[in-house]
Parts: sequence; structure tokens; C-alpha cells
Amino acid sequence: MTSMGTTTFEVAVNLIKLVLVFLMMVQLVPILVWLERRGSAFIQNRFGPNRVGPLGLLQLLADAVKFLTKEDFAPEKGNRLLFYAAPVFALVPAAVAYMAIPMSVPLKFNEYTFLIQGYEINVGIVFILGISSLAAYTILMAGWGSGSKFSLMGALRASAQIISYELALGLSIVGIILLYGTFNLSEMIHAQQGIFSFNAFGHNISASWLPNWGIFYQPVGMILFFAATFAESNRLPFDLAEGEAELVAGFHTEYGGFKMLMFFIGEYGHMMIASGLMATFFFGGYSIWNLTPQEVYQWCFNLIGNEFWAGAMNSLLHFLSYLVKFGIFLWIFFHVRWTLPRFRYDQLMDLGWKTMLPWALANTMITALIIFVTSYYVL
Amino acid sequence: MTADVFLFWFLAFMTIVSGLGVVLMANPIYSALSLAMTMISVAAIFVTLQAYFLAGVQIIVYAGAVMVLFVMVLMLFDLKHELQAFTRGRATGAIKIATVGILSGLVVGAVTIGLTIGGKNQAEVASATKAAGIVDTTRGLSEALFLKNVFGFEALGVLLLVIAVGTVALSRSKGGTHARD
Amino acid sequence: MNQQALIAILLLSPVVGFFLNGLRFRSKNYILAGTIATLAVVISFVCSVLLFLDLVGMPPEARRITANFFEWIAVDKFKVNAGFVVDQISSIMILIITGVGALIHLFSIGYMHHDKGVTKYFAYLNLFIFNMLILVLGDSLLTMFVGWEGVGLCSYLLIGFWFNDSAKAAAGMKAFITNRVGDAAFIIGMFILFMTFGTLNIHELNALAPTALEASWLGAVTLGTLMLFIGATGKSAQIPLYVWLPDAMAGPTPVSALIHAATMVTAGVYMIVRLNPLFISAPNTMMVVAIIGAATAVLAATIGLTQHDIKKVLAYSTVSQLGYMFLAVGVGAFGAGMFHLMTHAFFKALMFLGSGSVIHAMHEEQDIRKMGGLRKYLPITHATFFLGWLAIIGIPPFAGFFSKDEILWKAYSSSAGHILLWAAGVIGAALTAFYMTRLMALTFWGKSRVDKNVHPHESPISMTIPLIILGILSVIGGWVGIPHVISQYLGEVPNFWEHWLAPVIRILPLAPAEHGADHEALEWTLMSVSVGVAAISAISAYIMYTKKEGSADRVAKAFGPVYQLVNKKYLVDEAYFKGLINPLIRGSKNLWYYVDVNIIDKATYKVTDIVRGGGSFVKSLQTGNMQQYAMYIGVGVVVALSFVLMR
Amino acid sequence: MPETNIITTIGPEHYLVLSALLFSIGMAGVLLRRNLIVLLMSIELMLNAVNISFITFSHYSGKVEGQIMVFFVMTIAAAEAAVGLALAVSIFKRFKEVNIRFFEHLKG
Repeated sequence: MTSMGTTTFEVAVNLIKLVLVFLMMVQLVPILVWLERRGSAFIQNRFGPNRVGPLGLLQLLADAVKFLTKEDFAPEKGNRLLFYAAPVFALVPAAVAYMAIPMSVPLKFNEYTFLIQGYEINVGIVFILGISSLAAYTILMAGWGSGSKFSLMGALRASAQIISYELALGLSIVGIILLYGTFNLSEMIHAQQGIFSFNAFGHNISASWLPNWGIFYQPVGMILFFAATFAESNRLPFDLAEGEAELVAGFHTEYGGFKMLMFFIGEYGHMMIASGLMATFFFGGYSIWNLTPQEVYQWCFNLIGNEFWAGAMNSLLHFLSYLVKFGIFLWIFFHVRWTLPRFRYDQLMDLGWKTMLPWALANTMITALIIFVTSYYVL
Repeated sequence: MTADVFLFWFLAFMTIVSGLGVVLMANPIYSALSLAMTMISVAAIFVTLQAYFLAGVQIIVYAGAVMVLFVMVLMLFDLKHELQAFTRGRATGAIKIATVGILSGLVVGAVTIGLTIGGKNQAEVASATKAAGIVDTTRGLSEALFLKNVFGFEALGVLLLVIAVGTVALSRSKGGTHARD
Repeated sequence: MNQQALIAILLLSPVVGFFLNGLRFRSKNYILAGTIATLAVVISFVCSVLLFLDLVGMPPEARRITANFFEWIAVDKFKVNAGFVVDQISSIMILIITGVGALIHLFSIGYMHHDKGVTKYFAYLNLFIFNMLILVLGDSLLTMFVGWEGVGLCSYLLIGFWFNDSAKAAAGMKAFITNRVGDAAFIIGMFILFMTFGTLNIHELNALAPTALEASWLGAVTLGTLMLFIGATGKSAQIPLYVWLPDAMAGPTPVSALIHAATMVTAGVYMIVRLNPLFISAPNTMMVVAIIGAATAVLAATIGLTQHDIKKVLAYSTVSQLGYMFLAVGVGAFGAGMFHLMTHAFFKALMFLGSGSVIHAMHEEQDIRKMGGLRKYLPITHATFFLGWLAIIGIPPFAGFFSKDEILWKAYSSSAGHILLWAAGVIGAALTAFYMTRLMALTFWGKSRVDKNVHPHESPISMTIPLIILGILSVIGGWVGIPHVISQYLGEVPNFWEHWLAPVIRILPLAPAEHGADHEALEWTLMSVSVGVAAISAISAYIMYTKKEGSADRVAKAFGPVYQLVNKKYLVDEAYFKGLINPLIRGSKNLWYYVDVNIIDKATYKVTDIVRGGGSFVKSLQTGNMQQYAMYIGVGVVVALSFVLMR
Repeated sequence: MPETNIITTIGPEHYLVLSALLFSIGMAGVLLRRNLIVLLMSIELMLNAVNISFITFSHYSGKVEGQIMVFFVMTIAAAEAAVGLALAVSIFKRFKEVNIRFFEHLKG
């Protein structure tokens, strides 16, 4: 499972690391908000926030202050306990799941090895799927606790959507799990490092100019997974939980101020998890194109000559690589939101159950078949 | 007291308290939420018993799907406080509570007596565990599931299909949800 | 390449095709669908050829490739593997299935292009190929039965393909239900064989069979094989279960060619050939098979004389030709049966596809009275159909001649044969020649009776290529099994067919009377008799239907009632309804009224009265309060547990 | 026999007792509660208690079969919940009532 280490030093570092990763996740949110607003403005030929600070960067700070100082009220007819608990629960699963994603190669310091992630879990994929499936509670709690019919209907829509797409989401990555034979995210990344190479019918097939990423083996799984994560995080084109005309703002209609902000963080957290998992499953995680970490380390060592600093530089380079992939997927999230129209609710359900689920099933079966045939028979 | 022991007592406490919450809360929504809490605690207990995969499945299936269903239904019904949360009748009530009490007493007694007198003592059990080795590799689980018990697995699949059809038949509205006219 | 992998690819390629087309069944892109489906079957065909070449490379006694994929069912001693065998017999079958199948897939692209469900159609076709391959490759009767049922399903789906037409949907159901009768017998046969031999593995059954030779009618082997044969009469359209096949022509014509002529309907013959040692151990069954085969051959041929629907004629012809095959296996000429199976697959698939081409050209007109003179509009179709015609009426050196002659010779000379069987075969051959010539004459020759609004045109190239290939095969297909009497004048061409099948097929000895010097002369005589009769019959039909207009009607009038009877297919369907189905319904109704209502119900009412009396006493316990029940359970558990613990 | 502390040494009986207690709680819920849906939830509680026992035995005997059993129990529990809820929903739609006492007279 997970171990916090044996010595005091190790435990302390691991705890600090945990806090840092959490803070990183939370602090990314305002930046992403700014990015999304600027980006959407760019797409729509507007300026976006540009008054407060250089390029409007301080707008985030102003927003935060605004949120914090707003009046904190709760609807009279609602259930106060659930109403207040919901935003907290929105934040927790997202943070817990995000922290399990590895972000760079482990850093060696003396006899210690520190993983660049919150904590490592043996069955990380199952864990993340499980934790993120808890998001439905938040929505239901918020929706029901608000005591408003718009909130309740929005919550029912959103949670039904999340449960439905959970299936497609889970099934779409079965192929990749079969391929790498592990639930462990680090092992999965490890398997994708280096050049494109695989064994089939007893022969090795490789291409040195391609990385050994999952997308080349599971393109259908990749598309299904990415589409399902859009639905899981209630983003456009699947943001059916909201609707100015019929549902106002969905399950968080009654929320304002800081509680609203926490829902925001939860939503962005889901996007971050989705982007991180996309990178991890299909794009080699933190690995740099078709180089293995050993090769990168060797290069750093030749450059610097100090083992620790070379290792640190290695980790940093890989972390940057991860950030680039992470950022690209986040940008795709934004871009899709501002370019695609939304679905109707029945279309959404049809897509999930009648299109994505069969395709995910077929992908699973065909993958299993191919893995069996190519590994069992020798030509 | 090591971390493992502390973890067990903590989880046991959580499980029992949230389990009691299911039964004792008058508002069914709180019951359902405590049941979800119980499920998560049970998943954590699975983890302490090194059944990682099943812990994940427990969370995904129970906490993530089944309990969400419960919560959804409850919220749809919009049941607030119950006036008659518990059954009435002194005699039967007494018998019921007595039954539960005696049963739990009997089982607990049987377990402690059976394990310390009739069977091996704890040291032997512990050594036997080491000898047997850890069973939870997900691979081992899948091999047992898909090779040895594949018939049961298939039967479960059929069961689920039947259930799906039955549920849809039970809860459909007249003319279907997509009726155009 | 690994042979097991080859078998896996052979089997799975159509499945992949099925899924690729089945998942997008609403698509109307016939080119894509057809390409996927055809490609899948072509891959299978390539695998079949490779496997066949592998077999050829092995020593004759060891020609057997097995592939055990997994253990399918294991209950105590009852073990069935998902095992597949390619040997001399099944290798020929897979070549036919995938080869002819690929051609028919290709043909379908042109034929079905206007249809709305074209993708679904190709998915079904691929599924059929897969099931047929399971049927022929399965190494146990149960595996075979999986394919047996699978092809039945596909047949049903494809006959009722245009299910909006209730008559066509009903034809599908008729085929399905008639087949169920046979399948029930097949299952019973499997039970009997398993109880007797303790295995369903074909190889083991064949090895055990020679020890179980029996002469009685009620022996386990005889009963078991009889039951299997009844199953075969269902699938292969023999008396008494042949009635579904003519109706099955409601499906698309390429389907008729693939399923109801070339492959599926021959499954019964194939099954008997597979189990030949077992059937030889049961002489009585063999006799029944031969008699039913001969009777079907003649009866179906007579019905074929009077039909006006081009596909119905071919359907009855198929039934009749299947009768020949059963006649062959019934007299112990398993090789000849397989041989005819193959040649028949070529020329009958050709003729069905040809008829499809004609129907396509005539804008869905199937009545041959409204055709005629099509030769000049459809030159390629006519030429290929002509070859098929020569093949089926048995004119040397076309394919049908060799196989049919082999069957007739064995029917006469084998120790299980009889001169009456031979005579039936010759009559059947004469009738075949007559109605096929009639079909040719009314469709292609003579004066045009085509409707003014219909403008026939030759079919597109994707339809004519299969016709040409099958036409060539109809000519040369028979040359692999030239009998000794002829080949000795051709420079001793070996009889490839017999050599190939020899290790897996037991050949019955000739009847004692046929040994001796004059057996060669006898064979020549019989051969010339059958060819002569067929030729005379064909010529007379030609004169009757092209030269002397109206003579056919005069003959029909002269035979009056007999003609009517034959034209109405001997009223078999009506007789089944009158004699079997309606009495069954009436009997059930009577049973319900007299037995169920009056006896059983009354008895149960008495019982209920008693029980109700007791129940009203116990009723007080049943309050409907579920929790109280749960409490009873809890108390019971507590009592039981404390009893166990205190003991 | 070496004396072992019941608090600091965790053995199988701890888990089994936990399981038994959870089972009893669930059973009390089934016996005493009146809300149909809470009854269903109590049944889930009992099933979970059983699952703990299975996993415990599987872990301490080193055999994986116990986990298979848990797998099956989970599936059946999910199925049961689905059907139970569907029934509850259709009953509620008709009678606007989920009290179990209300259904005593649903006799066939």
C-alpha cells in the first residue's frame, strides 16, 4: 500500500510533500481560471480580464477576496448540515485522487528515495476510479441540501450522468490495464518509457523514432477515456447539470461565496485528474518523448557531475515534461468548452450507453484477443 | 501500539459507529450517508487485510454506485423526518432486541472460544499466515475467478442481465421515456 | 506458421467481420460492408488453403491437425473441449465453405447494393461462415452441435431477412421450427451415444464404433445413429422434414446459394461421413438412410417438374441432390457422398447465383413463365448457367457426371446397395435432366415472354466474376475423382479423391456377385444407361419447351389430377397441418378440457380445500409483517446456534 | 501458550468479532426499522459484515477463494439493491408510502 517511511526525516519530508502537492493542486485553480477566461476571450475575439494587474493576473486575487468577503448564507428550507458539508466533500476526493498521480521520476537523496507524488498506491487506478466515483455524493448532498427544486434536478442529472459515464470510463481503460498488466500508475509509466517496441508472435517489433506510449496501442481507449472524463467532470459539451433556462446553475444554484469557490476547485480538480490520467495512461506520464530516465540522467550527470544534483535535474526535466502534457490536456478541455455546442440530455445518455459502452466493450474484447493471440502463438 | 493496530481499532470504531448510525438515525438520508461511510470503512478494512483490489471494487461498486442509487432514490422521494421510524409493540420489540443481542453474543463467544480453545492459538495462526504467503495478487484473484470459477462468473453475468431487464421492466413508464406523442 | 494459430485466425476472422459490420448495422455503405465481410472470408480461405497444403505435406496416415483452445465443459466424466480438427474430410469442407462463401460474399455486394439492411446482411453472412466452420471443425458432437444450431440461427435470420413481409418471416419461422424437430432428435442421439460410449469426441467414437457392430433395430448404436440421422433430415431437408427448404427461398438469393445449396444443408451428409465407422456399425440405420435418400431424390425431382418459380425449381433440385448424397452415404459410399457434396456445391451455388443474376436483371421477377429468350440479354449468366446445367444433368466430362455416376455405381454394386436403389437414382437423374432443361428452356431459350416494362440487363462485374469462377469449377471440379474404368484410357490419371479420403473412410466391400471379370463391363453399361436416360430426357424436354409450344400444357392436361397433385407438392404441407399440427392442437385442447379441467383441477381443488382448512388455522401466524418473519428466522438461528454451541 | 494482549495483537478473531457485530447491527435494522429503503440498507450492512469474514478467512488461510466469494456477494448485493429499489420506487409511485407496515396486506 503506501508507506510514509521509517525514519523521522523521511516521514517529515513525505508529509511536507503531501501538503505541497495539495497546495499545488489548489493553487493551480486560479491560474487555470485566468487561463480559461483569457483563452475564451482569445477564441471569441475579446480581451478578457485585463484591468487588474499585468495581463489581468491580479484579477484572481481580487476574485478570491471577493469570494471570501461575501455574505455566507444558507437557504431556509434546506438541510444545513448537508448544505455545508457538500463543498468540503467536493474538495476532498478530488485532492485525494490527484495526489496519487506520479509527476516525475523518484528523487534519490542519500539512502532515501522520494516519489514525486503525494503517495504511491499499489492499485492506484482502482483507487482513483473509486475515489472519483464518490463525487456523486457531493453533488447529491449539495442538490438535496439546498432545498431547491432546481438544485435537486440539477443534482439528479449530474449524478446520473456521472454514474453512467463511470462505466464507459472504467471499461475504456481495461484495454490499457490488460496491456501493461498492472494497476500501478508508476509501473504503467515505467512500461511506456523508451522507444516504441513490443513483442508479437515471438518477434520484437520496434521503431526508434516513436515513444512507447499507450496511445499507439489503445487509440480507441484513449478517445473513449477522454470523452468520458469530460462527462465525469461535467464540462462542456456535457455540462447538462447546468442550464440557465431550465435549471439555473444546477446543483450549486444556491451556493455563493467561498462554498461556491470550493465547488469550483472540485471541478477544476477533476479536470486536473483527467489530464494527469490521460498523460499517465496514454502519453507516457512524465517520460520525455522516447528517452528513458536513465538516458536523461546520464546526460544530466555528464553535464553536472554531481550525483544528487544530476538526479534533481533529471526529476525537474521530467516534471516539466509532465507539466507540458498536463497543460496540453487542460487546454484541450478549455478549447472544447469554448468551441463545441452542448448535447441534449437524452443524447448524452444515448452516447454513454449506446455508443461509448459498446465501443469500450468491443475495445476490451479485441484487445484481450489480440494480446492472447500475439503472446500465445509463435510464428 | 503500532500503526497497524491503531489503524484496526480506528477502522473498527468507524465501522461500528457508522453502522449504528444506519440503524439509529431517524432521517433516512443520514442513514444512507452513514452506510456509505460504513462501506468506505469496510473498504479500508479490506486494505488492512491486504485485499487491495477488492477494496477498490468495494468503493467503486458499493460506495460509488449502489449507495448513490439509494441516496438518489431517497432524495427523489424527498422523505424528511419519519414519524414512526421504529416498529412498535413491546413484546415483539423485546424479542427482536433480545434475538439480536443473544445472536451477537453467541457469535462473538463462538469466535473467541473456537479460536483460542478449539483451534490454534494466535501465534500458530500468525505463523500459518506467513507460511501460506500473501494471497492478494490481483493476478491470483483473476486466475481463480476466470479459470476455476468461470461458471459462477458466467452465471453472475446472466443474473445481472436478468436483473437489468427486470429492473427496467419494473420501473419503466408507460410508452417509454422517449415516447414522442 | 503455427497451425493452431492458423485455425484460430480461420475461425476468428469471420467473427471480427461480424462485429465490425454488426456494430454499425445501420450503415448503408454497401461497398465498405461488403469489403469487410468479403475480406474476412478471404482471410479464412487463405488459412484453409495453407492448412490444406500442410495436410498434403504430411504422411497420409498422420493427416490430422488438432487445436484445443480451452476446456469448455467439465462435469465429472463429461468433458468437452473447445477443440477443432482439420483432417482430410474437414479440410475439404472448409475449402468449400470459405471458397464458395467468399465468391458469394463478392456476389452479394452487387446483388444487395440497393438494400437498406445491407450491413446487417453481411454481418449475418459472416456469422454464418463462423458457425459453419465450427460445425465442420468441431472435434466432438457437442461442438459440432454448437455450429449446427448457430447455422440454424443464421439461416433463420437470413430467410426472414426481409421480415417486413409476413410471408417471408413465416418462412423463416417454418425453417426454424422444422429444424427444432430434427435438433431434438439430434440431442437425443447425443444422449444415447454418450450413455453407450461415454464420450462425445468424434475421434474416440469412431475408434470405439467397430467394436459395437449390431444387427438389431433397438440397439443403442442403431437408435443413436437413427436419431442423429433424423437431425440430419431436418438440417439437410430430407423426407419427412424437407418442407422448409423450398420456403426458405424467401431469403435473398445469395443466401439461398450459400446456405440452402452449398453449405449448411450438406451438414447432415457431412455429419454422417464424419461418423462413418459408427454408421457402418449400424447396418439398419444405413438402410434407412439409403431408402430415405433415394425416396427424397425421386420425390423432390417430381415436384421440381411442375414449379414455376425459378428458385423453387432450384430448391427442389437441391433437395433431390441431397437425397443423392444420402443415398451415397446410405450405401456406404462415403467418399462418393462427399464428392457429390463438393461438385454440387459448385454447380448449385453457380445456378443459384445465376438465378440471382436473372432475378436482378428482371427486377425481382421470379416466375419463369414470364421470362424466356434471356440468352441475348444476359450472355455471361447464360453461359455459366449452361455449364451448371450440363454439370447437374450429368453429361461427361462435367463435374456432376463423375460424382453422380460414382453414387449410382456404388448404389448398385456395394454390399449395402440394391438394384432398386440404383433404379431410383436413374429415375431421379432422368427427372433432373428434364426439369433442369425445362428451366433452361423457359428462362434463356425460346421466345421472350418478358413484360414490356422490364428491360433485362447484364449484372455488374462483382456478380459475374463469381459466376465465371464457379462455372469453371463446375467443369473441372469432377476431374479429381475420375473412376478407374475411365481413367485407364486417359493414361492412368490417379483417383485423387479416393486416395485422399482413404485413411479416414471405411469402404464397404462390393457385393459378392459383382466380383469377377465382367464388373468393368457392367460399370460401363450402367454408366451409359444413366447418361443415355438423362440425355434422352433432356432432349425431350428441350423439344417440348422450345420447339413445340403448348405441348407441355397438353401433357399436363393429360395427366390432370396427377399433375395437380404434384404441382401442389403432394399436399405435404397440408397433410402435415391436417395430420400432425392440427391434431396436436386439437389434442392439446381436449387434453386441457378433459384431463386438466375435469380431473387434475378437480383433484387439486379437493386438495386445496383440505389445505385451506389447515391454512386458515395457520393463517393467524402470517400477519404479512415481514419483520416478524425475519424475527422468526433470527430466533431459529439463535436456537440452532445455541444448540450447536452448548452440545 | 504465550499470553497475548488482546489490544495490541490483532488476529483473525478481531475481524470476526467486528464482522459479527456489524451483522447484528444490520439485523437489528432489518427487524426494527420501518422504512423500506432503510431495510434494504440494513441488508447491505449484513452483506458487508459477511464480506469482512470472507476476506478475513481468505487472508489468514492464504487462499484466494474467499475473495472470489466476496466478489460474488458484491455482485448479488448490487443486483438485489437494484431490484429492491425498483420495487420501492414503483410502490412509492403508486401509494406514496414507504412504511413497511403499510404493505402487510399486499397478499396475492
